[in-house]
Amino acid sequence: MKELDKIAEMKQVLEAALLTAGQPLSLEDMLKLFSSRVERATLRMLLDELKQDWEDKTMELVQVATGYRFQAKAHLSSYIARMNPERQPKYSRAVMETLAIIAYRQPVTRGDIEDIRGVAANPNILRQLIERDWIDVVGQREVPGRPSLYATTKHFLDDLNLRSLSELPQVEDFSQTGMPLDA
Amino acid sequence: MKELDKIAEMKQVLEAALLTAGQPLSLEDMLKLFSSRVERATLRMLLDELKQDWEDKTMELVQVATGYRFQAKAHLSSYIARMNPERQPKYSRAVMETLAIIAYRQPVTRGDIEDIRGVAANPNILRQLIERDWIDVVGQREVPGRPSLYATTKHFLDDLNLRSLSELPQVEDFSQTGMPLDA
Amino acid sequence: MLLETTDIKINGEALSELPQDLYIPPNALEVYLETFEGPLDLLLYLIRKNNLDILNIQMAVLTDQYMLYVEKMKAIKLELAADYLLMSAMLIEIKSRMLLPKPEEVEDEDDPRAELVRRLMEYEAMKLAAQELDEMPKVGGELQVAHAYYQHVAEIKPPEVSVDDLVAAWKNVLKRAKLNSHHKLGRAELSVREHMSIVLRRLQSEGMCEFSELFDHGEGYLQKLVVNFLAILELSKEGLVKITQQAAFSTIYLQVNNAE
Repeated sequence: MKELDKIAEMKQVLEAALLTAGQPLSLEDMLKLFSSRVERATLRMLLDELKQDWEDKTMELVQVATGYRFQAKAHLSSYIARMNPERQPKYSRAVMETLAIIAYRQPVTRGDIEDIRGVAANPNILRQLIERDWIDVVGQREVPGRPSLYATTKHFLDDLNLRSLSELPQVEDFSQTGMPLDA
Repeated sequence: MKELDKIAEMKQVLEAALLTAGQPLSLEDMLKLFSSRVERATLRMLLDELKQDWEDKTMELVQVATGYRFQAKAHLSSYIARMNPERQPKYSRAVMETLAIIAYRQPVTRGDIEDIRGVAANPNILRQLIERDWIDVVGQREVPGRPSLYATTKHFLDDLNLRSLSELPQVEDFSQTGMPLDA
Repeated sequence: MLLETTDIKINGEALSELPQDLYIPPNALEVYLETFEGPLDLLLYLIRKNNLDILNIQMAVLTDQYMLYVEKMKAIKLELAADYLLMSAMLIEIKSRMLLPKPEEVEDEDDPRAELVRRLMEYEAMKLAAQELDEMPKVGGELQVAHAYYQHVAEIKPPEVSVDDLVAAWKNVLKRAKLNSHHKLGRAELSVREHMSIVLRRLQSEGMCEFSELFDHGEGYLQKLVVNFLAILELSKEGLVKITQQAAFSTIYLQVNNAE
């Protein structure tokens, strides 16, 4: 009975923390909520229960790259988006193509991006993506000039609701020819 | 039946919008959620229902100056705050030296501490250390004024991850002519 | 056919509906040509428009059309990036190599178009990927994360102190005070000082204690006995406890040295 109370209370604390966080919470973050020692397995179990509790409700508990978060169910999102129609600037095609190349072919240098796109890269594009914290420099390629190598960040995965790069949509080129990309 | 569905759906949209807003929503904000014309009275009624729905849950719907918001129930807030504790700046030199004197020379009176440090002791320093439960009064010295004798507590040892004071590093005296006590 | 500038869509599908000939009002043409992200994008569009097989491109058709567009771009003084001109040169080179007599066995790599095809396919893959990424719901747009309010109770943690901090402070004290400078403070003495506090604490709560009660018989008994004994002697020397014994060999009592 006592134990049950404690579990119920822990679940409440977890729910409140996740509903107020505004960003994903890692297991480490969540362990800090409790003064007593809590096993990761217990935490995972509680998160699982929470997920089920909310199954038919307005939010869903999802796991993304950096942790867990509640987010509005998809069928409600479009209503909410109406409140702030201009919040998110739409990126140009050049920005999105650069992002795609970094996401799918990382780590890449600016030269690699220029080769694939067939045009000189506007430095402003990379700056925009870095400012959004979607890409960052992960090293230098050991060739003359030591160009920076770019890769996507965990924040990028979070923002696109992904746990890892392997969850990126599969891309088929010239699907009508049925020829695999790496052939 | 149709109307009821619509009302239920509106409540869902409202709840999701309020849970994800990150700031209070005014009635005007909330009216933008719905493409159809919604009366303010209807909105108020829905907010009232929402408030009741959440009565025994982790959040409460409250009205503040700029609108409505969900907030974690008071008893849960302190748990959430644990995730991002603010750490006080470091202790002053006076506090640290007082603590060191009590640790290495206990039990000592305030007068002893003043003699050793060569400056008058700020009573606030001892109070800080007592409040932290790092030192306490273990007796009085039988001299005029019966000054309190201070010693470090078990809690102090725990916080510094020591089993006993003898685990404190030996400090070489600067004169180095010393005759060790345990020789 | 009049083309409204607003009709121009970025994606390839909308573009494919544009007229085959290039009778486009000059101002619209500019916008139209600007929608291409570069020579590869233009080439992909031309391949689609002409229903060319990417694996068997008719270089003559592609090159001619490409040059036509580039000429138009020049004509309306669109600032033509070097990339477009570079591609012109590449296309012409491929076209001329195609005209050379073929060797007996044609390997894939020997096909002058191979590199171009590889680049077109890679670019198209990334172009499609960009569209996919663009359409995915993102945080800040179509994806809203729970962010309710909570009372930010000031949960202030007191400063952390390490053993090193403590030792540093003690060294400072010693350096300045020149006090007790005749011996180093050994572990044993620290133990003694600790036990002085322990005994005092106990006497404080219990009033009077039998001497023998102050020695527990647990682990490390012998070591503790010595330390405890030294602690009691030190307490007595400093006048902090009173030790009494009614008669020789009778029970020894310890009590806090009350003045009265």
